[in-house]
Amino acid sequence: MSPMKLCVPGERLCSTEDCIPGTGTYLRHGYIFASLAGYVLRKNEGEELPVISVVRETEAQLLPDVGAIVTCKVTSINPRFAKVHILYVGSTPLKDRFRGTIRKEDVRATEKDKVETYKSFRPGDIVLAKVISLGDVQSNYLLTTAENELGVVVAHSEAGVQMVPISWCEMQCPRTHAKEFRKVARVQPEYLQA
Amino acid sequence: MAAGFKTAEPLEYHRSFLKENCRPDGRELGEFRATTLNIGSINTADGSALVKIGNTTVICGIKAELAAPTVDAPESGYIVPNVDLPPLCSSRFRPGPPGEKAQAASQFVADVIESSDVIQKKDLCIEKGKLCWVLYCDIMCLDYDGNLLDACIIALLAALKNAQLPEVTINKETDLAEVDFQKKNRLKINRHPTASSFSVFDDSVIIVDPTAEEEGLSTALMTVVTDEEDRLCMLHKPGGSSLSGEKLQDCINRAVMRNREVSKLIDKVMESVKAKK
Amino acid sequence: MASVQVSEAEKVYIMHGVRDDLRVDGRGCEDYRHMVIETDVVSNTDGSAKVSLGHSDILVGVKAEIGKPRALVPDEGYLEFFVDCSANATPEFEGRGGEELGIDLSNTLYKVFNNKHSIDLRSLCICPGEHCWVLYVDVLLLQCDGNLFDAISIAIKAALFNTRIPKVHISEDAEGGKEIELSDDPYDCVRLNVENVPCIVTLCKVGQRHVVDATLQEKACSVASLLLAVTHKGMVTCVRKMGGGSLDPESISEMTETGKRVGKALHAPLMDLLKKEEGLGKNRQKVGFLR
Amino acid sequence: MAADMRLPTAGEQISSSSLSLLDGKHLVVPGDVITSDTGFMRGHGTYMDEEKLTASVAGEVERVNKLICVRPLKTRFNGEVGDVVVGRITEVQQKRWKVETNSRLDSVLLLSSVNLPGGELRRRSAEDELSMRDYLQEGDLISAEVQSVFADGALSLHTRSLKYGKLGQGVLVLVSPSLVKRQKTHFHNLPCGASIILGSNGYIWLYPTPGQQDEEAGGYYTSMEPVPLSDREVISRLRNCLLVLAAHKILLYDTSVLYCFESSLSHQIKDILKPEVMDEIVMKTRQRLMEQEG
Amino acid sequence: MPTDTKRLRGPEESQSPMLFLPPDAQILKASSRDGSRGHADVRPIFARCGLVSQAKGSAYLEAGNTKIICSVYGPRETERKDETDMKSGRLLCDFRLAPFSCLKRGAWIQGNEERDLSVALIESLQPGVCLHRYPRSQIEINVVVLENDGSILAHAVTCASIALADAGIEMYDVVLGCTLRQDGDTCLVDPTFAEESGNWLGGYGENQGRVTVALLPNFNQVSGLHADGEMREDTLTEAVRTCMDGCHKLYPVVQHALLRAVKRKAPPSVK
Repeated sequence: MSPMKLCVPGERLCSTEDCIPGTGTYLRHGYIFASLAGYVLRKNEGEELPVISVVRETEAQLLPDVGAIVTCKVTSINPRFAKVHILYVGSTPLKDRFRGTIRKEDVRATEKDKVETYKSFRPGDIVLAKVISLGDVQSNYLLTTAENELGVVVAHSEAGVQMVPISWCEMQCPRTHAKEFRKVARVQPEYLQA
Repeated sequence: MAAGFKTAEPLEYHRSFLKENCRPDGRELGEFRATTLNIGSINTADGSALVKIGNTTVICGIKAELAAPTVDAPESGYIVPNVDLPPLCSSRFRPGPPGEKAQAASQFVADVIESSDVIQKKDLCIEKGKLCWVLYCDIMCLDYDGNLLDACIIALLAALKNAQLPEVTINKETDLAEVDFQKKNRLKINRHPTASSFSVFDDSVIIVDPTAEEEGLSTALMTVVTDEEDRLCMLHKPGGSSLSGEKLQDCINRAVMRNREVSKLIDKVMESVKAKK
Repeated sequence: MASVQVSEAEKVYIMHGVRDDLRVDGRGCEDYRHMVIETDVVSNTDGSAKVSLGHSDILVGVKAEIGKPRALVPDEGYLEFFVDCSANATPEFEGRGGEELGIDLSNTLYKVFNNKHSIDLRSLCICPGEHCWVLYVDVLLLQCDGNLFDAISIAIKAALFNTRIPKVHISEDAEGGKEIELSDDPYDCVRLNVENVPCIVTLCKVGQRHVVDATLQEKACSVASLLLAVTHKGMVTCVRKMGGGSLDPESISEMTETGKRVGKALHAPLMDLLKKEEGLGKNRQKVGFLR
Repeated sequence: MAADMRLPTAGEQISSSSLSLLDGKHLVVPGDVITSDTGFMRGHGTYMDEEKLTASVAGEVERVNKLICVRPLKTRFNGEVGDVVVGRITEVQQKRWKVETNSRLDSVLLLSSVNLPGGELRRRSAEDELSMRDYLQEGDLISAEVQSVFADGALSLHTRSLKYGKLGQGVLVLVSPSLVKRQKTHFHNLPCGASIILGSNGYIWLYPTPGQQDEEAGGYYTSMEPVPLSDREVISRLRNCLLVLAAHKILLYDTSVLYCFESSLSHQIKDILKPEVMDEIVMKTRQRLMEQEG
Repeated sequence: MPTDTKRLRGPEESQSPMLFLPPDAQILKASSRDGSRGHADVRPIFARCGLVSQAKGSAYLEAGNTKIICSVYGPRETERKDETDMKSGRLLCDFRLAPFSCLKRGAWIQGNEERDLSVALIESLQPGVCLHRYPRSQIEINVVVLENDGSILAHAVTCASIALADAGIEMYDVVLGCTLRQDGDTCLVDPTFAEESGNWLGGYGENQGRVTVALLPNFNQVSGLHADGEMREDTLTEAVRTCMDGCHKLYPVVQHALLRAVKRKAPPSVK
């Protein structure tokens, strides 16, 4: 492997006629510049032009953005919404704490008006959700779990044991066999390993 | 998702290591992190030292000023230690006046100076009742990864050993002080205290030199200060779970050993600094 | 800083106007709004002035007190600045809201006067190493309508012009101790030479051009501005780039050039006005705060 | 460059000529007894003190049949249904925008009270809710009509007509709401070459007279094309004229604005706001207005 | 003056031994730069990234005896919320001079000078940071000057921009700083503390001043400009130009420090 090209912020990488700007870059006067210190990567993604991006070993400073899948921990619940801390964006852990809100109407896609937040989440649950808006001045990131793949992935029963999902809306404690309601995410393979 | 386990369930993560008698960074339970020392790097200070214990970095700078001694103790000078934890060293500290942790550390350092007699305050007197030295020992943490106190004491001791004060005489005619920067004198170090910190996990497992994360998860913290003649100068255990006498003795024994290691380190670095000059 | 909201379309309108040298209020790029200046408005100061520029209203009071010279310069007096952002100006300043801006403004004023010629500090010395005059310059913002720096500097110059420091007589008593006696005749006083006191010109870069005396709306359209303090001779005593944007070297030299020209030109009409006002003597009808 | 510095001029004493203008006006300050006759009804700006009708604000007494009100000179906007207002978006919230309209409380513009692109009678979807900032964001100016008044006095606005909506390039002038005369229409294309929206709330919008085709985008498209210099000159002159009129407390409506504009033509735009020029323009304008009223 | 109860205080009053020097002895000699370096030369700088383990990014910079350390935290949720934060992030700065960093011992409490420096630092860095990529977030820049031997603002700018890049904060360009001391017709680039304050105190000469410029080198844009003293306009313009040249000289060192830090981490796996 030839040594990869390195760059620092402000370096001109190429013209927009040669590449499409990817992450870690920005456009100015028809040229693509690096906005990060890292390795320059050109990748063909089936498009006419390769995508040029700058990557660091530690992922770029991701902030939760609209459409991103995030992993969060539920911190509190009330009848209208659940408050969470966002721990991961995609598979990148966040170093600092960001708060988010899952409103009642965003818990699931169907029968929105019958949702009860208490039967969907409990504090301490690990939830997979998607960012729908950055929120306004008063509220934080707005998240949704209204997709099959989204919802609770790890939850502990009242006995303190990690529960196993038994349907899309129930989980069971392996010790007491008590069932508890949750908005359960369809299990994804990578989460089984954890 | 091993990383996920670490952030989501940090305590469980640590326990799983301690069960195997080791720690997440690969150390044994009784092992200190690599300790390095750099002496005299700050030219604007009268004495300075930079200490690194693992990631934890602390710098101590000594500035000497002249003042009148107090009426109560006309023959002694002042030593004023302050520990600062600027927001630079960790995201847990905010800008503004020192928080509890910094205040506690300052007080701890002051207590160590007092109880160990590292410098005899009467050595700082220039003219009885008239003029004496004030040693401002400002300690700043540059990287906070646990075990602040050990680092502070090493930095303080090394900076004191490095310090040189100009000669001051009082002109008999004018009754004013005269300073001669050409003649500089070292301080007389009376005792060599060092601190060793321990943290207690789940009320039972004792580890030395905890990192910031270990400090946060442990149930009790303890710092033992001993001097070069194995005398116990101070024992600092702010609350937390209780500890048996036996365990305490183990800790003290470990602290005595640590004192030897640190003294050796300071001497070695002092030698190399002298050799350079 | 007190700020206003401006929509994108309004910004575009303002920027095109600046490009065509016709600002929203009809001014050209280098025109100031008209200024109203009055001195001696606060009777219990040693010197004071009130300046209104557009709707920015500034009151400056100067108090002379006897203090100890600084250790490093024993033969000079010194100036102290304090800017108070009163909640009168905008509710944003309520409580400690104006503190940051106030410190910012006074820090800049210290820099503006950080040279040996603005005020002859040695004339403020009474007795080297022991006593000197300390001039406390207190600035009060009564209303903010943009371009505070320029208005403040003009108000300070006017207030210093108006300042009268009582004469002092030093007498030595029998034991060699010195005694300071203030003249109790109010007409027996010293004036300051304010010829070299600089005026601040703030140039706001709007689009490709720059304007002086920007209104709050224009300020909102600008990402960077350059503050220059200029004396009547055209010497520059302080420069500061402000705002979140950058400037290319050509615009800096253009702006410096404009700033020097405009700043130099501010002094003559100001001094004329101050002398004219003084010429009116005691018969002058004081307007003060009632208008 | 120009820097005009001057000494302050003392507030002029009320001369007999200006007093004559006040003839027939009943002016009161708080506490003044308006009437002790109990046959009148108590309106805004008054209260009953021991059976006497007393003023609670400073202003002019207005009588409509048996109802007595005091109209304050300086006031916040007291909106009524149907008023045309100009306002600025201060906050984007869930399903509504907060609008600053110079009222005592922030006004609201509900998502359901605006015309969204793609047909008037569309149901508001969740996507619309999340993309509200694309239509109107903080700082944007709108013209709107008061749809209803909430119990606490806050106004609910609507823009469901093609003449309302987001405002493009132009200049906003703020005056006291009491200076804006109520008229059949508050939108005028002035013959001097610019258009004006006289918001009842004292927010007045000056803008270049639009061409014919502008309206179709539903009011959410704004042109960023430069406005010609000639139009700018007219707008800047109008802006300064509005400030002159407001400074002298002359009611604002299309005719008064136009007369003032014409009276100012002998002066450069930037000189209009100088006190002596202001006085001259105001005098001329007043004269013409009186002539016109006959 | 409220007493500082949160720190250990010494005697009410104490004086630096400097004040007791016999009057003829001089500690601050505005030494001419004989032989060691030319008037337009910057001191060789040494810069390294990633020293503060707890921070997202950090840098240490040494220029002569001036020593500065800087760490960057964030982006994290803003503490203070208003509309402006919705669209772009904000920079916060805590600038400190260690008490032992100056010839005369400094106070612990942040003084006006430090506040002024932090405002100047933010103004100089802001144009270089892609703040719009960090809506609703704040990025904290903490600077500690360990030893002040002149030109601290300029070097703090350079140091902070390295730390920002090391933290992986997206930037339009690195920001470099350079200070110049004008003394009559001579100008000294990157002055030491002695040169900075040297003649200043006694000098009533003409054309005295200090200029600090922050530069985005790839765009040749000036992001920060601070000057005081009293200078002719042409001197000032010339000084700005000289400072810009000084900044450009730092670029290779900064580039090298950043690339070294990138290389130290393993290269990304090419997927």
